[in-house]
Amino acid sequence: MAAYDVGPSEKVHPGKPVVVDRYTVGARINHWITAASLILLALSGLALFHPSLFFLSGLFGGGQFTRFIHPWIGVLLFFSFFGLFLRFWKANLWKREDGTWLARFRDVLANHEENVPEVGKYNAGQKFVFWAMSILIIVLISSGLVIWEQYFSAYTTLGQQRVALLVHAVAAVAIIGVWIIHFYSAIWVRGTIPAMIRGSVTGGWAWRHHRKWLRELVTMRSKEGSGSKPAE
Amino acid sequence: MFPPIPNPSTTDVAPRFSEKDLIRRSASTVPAPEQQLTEVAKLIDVSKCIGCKACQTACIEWNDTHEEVGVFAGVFENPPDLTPDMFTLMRFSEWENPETNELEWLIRKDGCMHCADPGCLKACPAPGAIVQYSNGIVDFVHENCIGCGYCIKGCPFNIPRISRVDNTAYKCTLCSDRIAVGQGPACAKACPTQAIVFGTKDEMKQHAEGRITDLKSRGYANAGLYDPPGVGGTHVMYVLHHADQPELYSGLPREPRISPLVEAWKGITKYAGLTVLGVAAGVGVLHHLIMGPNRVTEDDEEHAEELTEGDGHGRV
Amino acid sequence: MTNSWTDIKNTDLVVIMGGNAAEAHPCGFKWVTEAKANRGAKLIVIDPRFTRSASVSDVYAPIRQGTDIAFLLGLINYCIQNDKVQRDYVKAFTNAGYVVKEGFTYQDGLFSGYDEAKRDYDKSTWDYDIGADGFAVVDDTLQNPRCVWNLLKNHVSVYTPEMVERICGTPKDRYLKVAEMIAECSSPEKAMTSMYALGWTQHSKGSQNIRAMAMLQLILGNIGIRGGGMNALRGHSNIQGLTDVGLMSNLLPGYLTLPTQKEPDLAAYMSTRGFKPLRPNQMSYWQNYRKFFVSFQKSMWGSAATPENDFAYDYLPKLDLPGYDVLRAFDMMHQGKINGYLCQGFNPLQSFPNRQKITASLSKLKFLVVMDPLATETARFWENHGEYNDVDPATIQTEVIELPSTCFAEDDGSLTNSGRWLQWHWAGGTPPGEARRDTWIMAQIHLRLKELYRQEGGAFPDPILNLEWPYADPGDPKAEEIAQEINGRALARVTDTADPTKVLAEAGKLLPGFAALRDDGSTSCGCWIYSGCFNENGNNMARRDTADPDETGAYSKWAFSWPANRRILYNRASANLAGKAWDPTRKVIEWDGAKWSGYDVPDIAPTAKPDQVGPFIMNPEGVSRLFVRGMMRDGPFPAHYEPFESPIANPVAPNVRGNPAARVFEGDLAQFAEAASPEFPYAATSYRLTEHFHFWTKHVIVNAVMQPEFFVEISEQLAAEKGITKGGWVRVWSKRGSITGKAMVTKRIRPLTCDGKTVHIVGIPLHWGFTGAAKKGFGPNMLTPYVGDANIETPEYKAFLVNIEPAPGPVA
Amino acid sequence: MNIELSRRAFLQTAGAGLAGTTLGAFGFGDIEAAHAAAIRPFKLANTTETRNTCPYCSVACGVILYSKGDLRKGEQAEITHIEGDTDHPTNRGTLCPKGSALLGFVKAPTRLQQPMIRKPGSDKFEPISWEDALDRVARLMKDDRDQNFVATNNDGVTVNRWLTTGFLAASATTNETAFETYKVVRSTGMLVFDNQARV
Repeated sequence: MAAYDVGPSEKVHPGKPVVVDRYTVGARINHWITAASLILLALSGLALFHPSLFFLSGLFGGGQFTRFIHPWIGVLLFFSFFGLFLRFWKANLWKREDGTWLARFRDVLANHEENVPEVGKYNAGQKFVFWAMSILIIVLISSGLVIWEQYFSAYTTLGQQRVALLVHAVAAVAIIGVWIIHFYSAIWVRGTIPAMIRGSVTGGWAWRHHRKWLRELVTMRSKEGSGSKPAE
Repeated sequence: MFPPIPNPSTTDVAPRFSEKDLIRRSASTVPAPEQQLTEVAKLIDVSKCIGCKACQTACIEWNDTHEEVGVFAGVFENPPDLTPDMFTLMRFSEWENPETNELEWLIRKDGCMHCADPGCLKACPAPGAIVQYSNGIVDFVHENCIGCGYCIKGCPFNIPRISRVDNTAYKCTLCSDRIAVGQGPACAKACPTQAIVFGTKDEMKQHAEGRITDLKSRGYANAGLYDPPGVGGTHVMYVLHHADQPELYSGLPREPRISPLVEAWKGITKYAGLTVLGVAAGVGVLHHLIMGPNRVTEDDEEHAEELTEGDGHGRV
Repeated sequence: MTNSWTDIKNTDLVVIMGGNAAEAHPCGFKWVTEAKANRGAKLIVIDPRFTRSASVSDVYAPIRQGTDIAFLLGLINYCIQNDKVQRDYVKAFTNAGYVVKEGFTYQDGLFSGYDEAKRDYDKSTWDYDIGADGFAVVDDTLQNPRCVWNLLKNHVSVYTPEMVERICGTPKDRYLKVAEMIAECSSPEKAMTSMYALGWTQHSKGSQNIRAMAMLQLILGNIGIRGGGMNALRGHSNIQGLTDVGLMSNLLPGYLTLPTQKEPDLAAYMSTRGFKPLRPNQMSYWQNYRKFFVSFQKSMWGSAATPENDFAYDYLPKLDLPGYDVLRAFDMMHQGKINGYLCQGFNPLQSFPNRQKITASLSKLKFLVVMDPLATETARFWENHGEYNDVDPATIQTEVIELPSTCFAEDDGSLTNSGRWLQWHWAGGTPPGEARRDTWIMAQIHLRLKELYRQEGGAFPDPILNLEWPYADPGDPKAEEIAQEINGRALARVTDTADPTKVLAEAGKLLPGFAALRDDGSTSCGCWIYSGCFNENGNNMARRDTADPDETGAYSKWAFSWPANRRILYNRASANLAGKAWDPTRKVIEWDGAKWSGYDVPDIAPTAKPDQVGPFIMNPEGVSRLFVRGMMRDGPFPAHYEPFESPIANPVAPNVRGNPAARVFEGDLAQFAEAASPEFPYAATSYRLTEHFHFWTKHVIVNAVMQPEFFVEISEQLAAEKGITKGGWVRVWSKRGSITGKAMVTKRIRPLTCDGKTVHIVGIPLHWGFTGAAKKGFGPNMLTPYVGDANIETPEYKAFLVNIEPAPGPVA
Repeated sequence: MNIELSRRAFLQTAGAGLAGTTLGAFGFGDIEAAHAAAIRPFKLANTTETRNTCPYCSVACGVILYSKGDLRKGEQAEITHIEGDTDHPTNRGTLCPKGSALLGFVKAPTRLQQPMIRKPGSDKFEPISWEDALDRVARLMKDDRDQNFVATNNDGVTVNRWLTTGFLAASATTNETAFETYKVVRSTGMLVFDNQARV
């Protein structure tokens, strides 16, 4: 069968336990830059969003600097996420099993993954996060530019700017929500965070959460190594 | 004539109002002031205005701003728009009255209206950057301003401007420093024809009535006072010969109000947003407490090992 | 002004014509808005452009520039035809009934006695019939066909509403509306005030523009009363004072005149200045001329002015010509007849017509001295500023000395406003750099000249060596010292002529006022009309008492108003022959059976009986003049003459070009465009903007911000015709020069139809030059013709012909 | 405190005319010692007032010069603000766009600072001392006067006139300057003498 969502660098290393490469160094750095800027944006954005959170601007050396830096971090996030997008969009294309997976979401929440179909490198939940982020970031960057007083206020009408403000605020709330899901899942599903730190997971983790993906890796490996027999 | 504004005193007079007279403070709350100051107002009688721009030069001189010398752009507005250094601007429009076929040169002094319900203050995210005194003055506090420009979007009259020098917002202060010592605004003192007068809001309304009667006697049937309720009334009001068509006066809004978008953004979104996020976080925690973490079991590892050892042929 | 700024609040109708009070005098215009707001007064604005004054008017009437006389005589005609005349006033207080000599005629635009070669009149027929008793013959019934009233009626009859519309381009209905409103003011209960300025004076018949309105005001009975009058708004802060003090080629202070070479001695000089009354009992105040003159001579030359030497009569230069006004001066300069020129302030390069001629003239000087607080264009006329001052310094051999003077904020002294108020001001700041007061500079120049003449001798040094110089520090006279000199002193004890026991002033004391002046050398007085400004009561110009009993607007205790602290001139005319106010609500002064008294200083002898002595005491007639005898060069009545450059031929006198009596220098005539010239089809006018004051405020950054750049104002119709866009560049040129600027395209200027022809108007403001904070720009004097008013030589800035076309912007 | 602000009080002060408005009577409760952060300290406090009149048009509005330092005490005085004089009957404290910007005239960048001379054919001004400048002016005047003075005309009448040098008086100098100027100019016999009345 076609290795539709297997990256070239992903490999299985037999042993106890089996080790599976999941993320390259580049992917990990890229991810963490994105993560960091998203968090900084959330903090600075919230500071300007709600008075009760204005104190957060202290983290950035005051309101003036917060106002100044927020849009620039936004630009950074945009490009850095674009990197992730190029890396992962294929693996996040929708699959038949994703539907079933979603249908049995209760079992997922209840930690009964045995009842859900085997999934590839990403399950429907992860795919949701991926696409939600992609769309929201587009929305945020475009509405953000419109309300970037210092450089772009001259190019739009006050009416447009007011719309942009509202859109930007709503989208920001949404993306933080999505981030919360992403972040919680990473904690809840143990072994996930190390994956993004070390780059590899144990065979068991792959077997439990992304069995289809594991099988493909193994199949590919055997194809490469056909003929060679393990020492008896 | 309307009693002129007295000459300033050069002795050090203590200001007659201060922070403890604030009724609103941007992105923060203030204790209710002990007493309500008498509301003041500036009345601009467009029908008496000769568009001489004395208000503009007096404003620049009093506030020590430094507007650049521009160019002639085919119109009388100079500078072409309000700027961080030009808090007030004469706007000129030539209108042929279809009823009389008379040319009317409608000249309006534009500037901060000091709304009772100030959109700038509502939109402002920086605590204390915009304040409102119980006498009606809405003022910007530059050391608290972060230059985000939200006030501009909040303002129904498009008044504040951000300085590219210090990145803070500027607008008419109603000469709070003069009023604080019992003076009137510099523009009102200068105005040669007393088209601008200043006093308590009640006095201004009474004075306006007299002017409106005079205008009606001169055939301006629709003469009236511009004190728009949509923003809770203003502390800068206009007497207009055509109060039924304020937009004739270089686009003075007919029914100004804080944009619903801004209201939504600063209202529902603000609260709903935080709630949603709070809930999301809460649910996560809750789920963790009930369901606990999703751990890889020994079993899973063995399966994985078998799978790899079985060169992919193994079945379980 | 016959009245004062604050008096305007008492009016019922304001007519702004030949001026633009709201823009040029905004704070004075306040009193118009007060009259409107408090009395329901109406405002009429008559102007080629819909000005900011018009923007607050009740009625605006467009008019072609240079046709005011037709409009005004039309109004007089309307009033006479519709019997809207204050008859009793006219009969009692004007020369309506005076019978004019046989032989006086007016035909085809010319009065009797015209000499075309001289462009001048023999005025012998322009006079009254003088009876055997030596008094003018008067027909109180106004029946005599030769009486002024009937001559006037006949003279104005041609100016029908149709003719006014044809000449002025004012739509007839609009004109009639104006006429109706004005005619209403013939009632004694209604007052109209006339506010005018350079819009009337800067024409080749400027003086007659003003006379025409003065005549209308007399017919309506509006002179001398509260809320009435002829109110010249005037330009600069002390142009009234400079003229009062006589800084003109042919004047002595207080409107005395300089001798001509036909008057070799004092006797000859006085013979033409006797001013014998033309009617019984009249005061003819100029009979005191000799007192004023002698006292002035004493203030000039003190002990050197003695009865023996005709009070130093020879020290005064004698005129060979009517005068050496600025136009003549620069024409002489242009001919190389002038070597040196000193400018104390002022900015001729910007101010005088036909700038090319001015530049050429200045370039022919040996030396030019400029005293000014600011860097003027004149002081730098030799400096190349590209198209804005396209000269080659190397070819200009003039030595220029620029002396920095102080400004108002750095010196003490008095200024006389248009309401004749002498107001004292005090220095508040230290002058910048090495700037010095004008009083210091002039003293230094004089002392040096004196010293040179003392050492070297030279041409007739006496008037210089003997010039009275009584100042504590001769090198730096104090303003107070000079003010006292102007007010005058008793050199010997002065007693009352009626009652010698009554001492008016002890020797050495300041004089109470001009009534104390003597012609025997016992008094000295620099400027008789100012006498009383600084007397033993102190500096009356510095008075700051704002009391105004019954709020008449007189403010009699504020500063000092010449003459004799009088606030309304001819105020005796506010009362009828019984001495009671025509309108009780407008009382100024009234006769109580023994004397005149009221809110103002009576403009008549306090005991002069109302039914005997006329109100116009400076006239030998004792009444005002609808017919002015030989006192105007261009006619005893005004008549409509087209500007020298006009878009149509004169409809009432097709063969007369311009004002037939106006002086035109050789060579200049060739530089005038023909009437209805196809090359120069548009009627241009110059004007000022409220954001600027002349060429001063372009040096002020804030004002430069308010109106940064030169522009040309045209109608939407002309713009469309020529493909000119709002804010786009245009070139405007006349027969004398060419300028470029941006276009202001506006509804406020509309093409007029005059004599069946469409006349487009081009407005050219005058505030820009090549020094200062504003953008460099041109002025109208690049284009205007070199000709002045027939009587006082004010240049014709308000009406000339140009052409216009879209132009590429300047190469940046 | 609102009583002070009643219309009646207003009319009373109106009656008092120049006395001013009830603004002066804004008794805003207890007086605050400290300035509110938003409110600028009143910039005219502790300045010196001098009464003057506007030098521009002939309405001659009353103005007040506010300066740091007091000339009458022999100090250097720097004018920091200029405002209309409410006590003045004509302008009642109001000023037009020119008058309101008078400070900019007093402090214009193009105010002349020192005497300058431009030599024939030169393309620049050069500084010169007052002494030299004035000596030069007097010399130029005397030489021209001595050369071209006309004592008598062709008919032998004494005319004592000097036509080859002219003097142009201004329009905004004081009457005192005007009269002194008149004396100095006329005593030389100069006839080419005019002012700005016409333009």
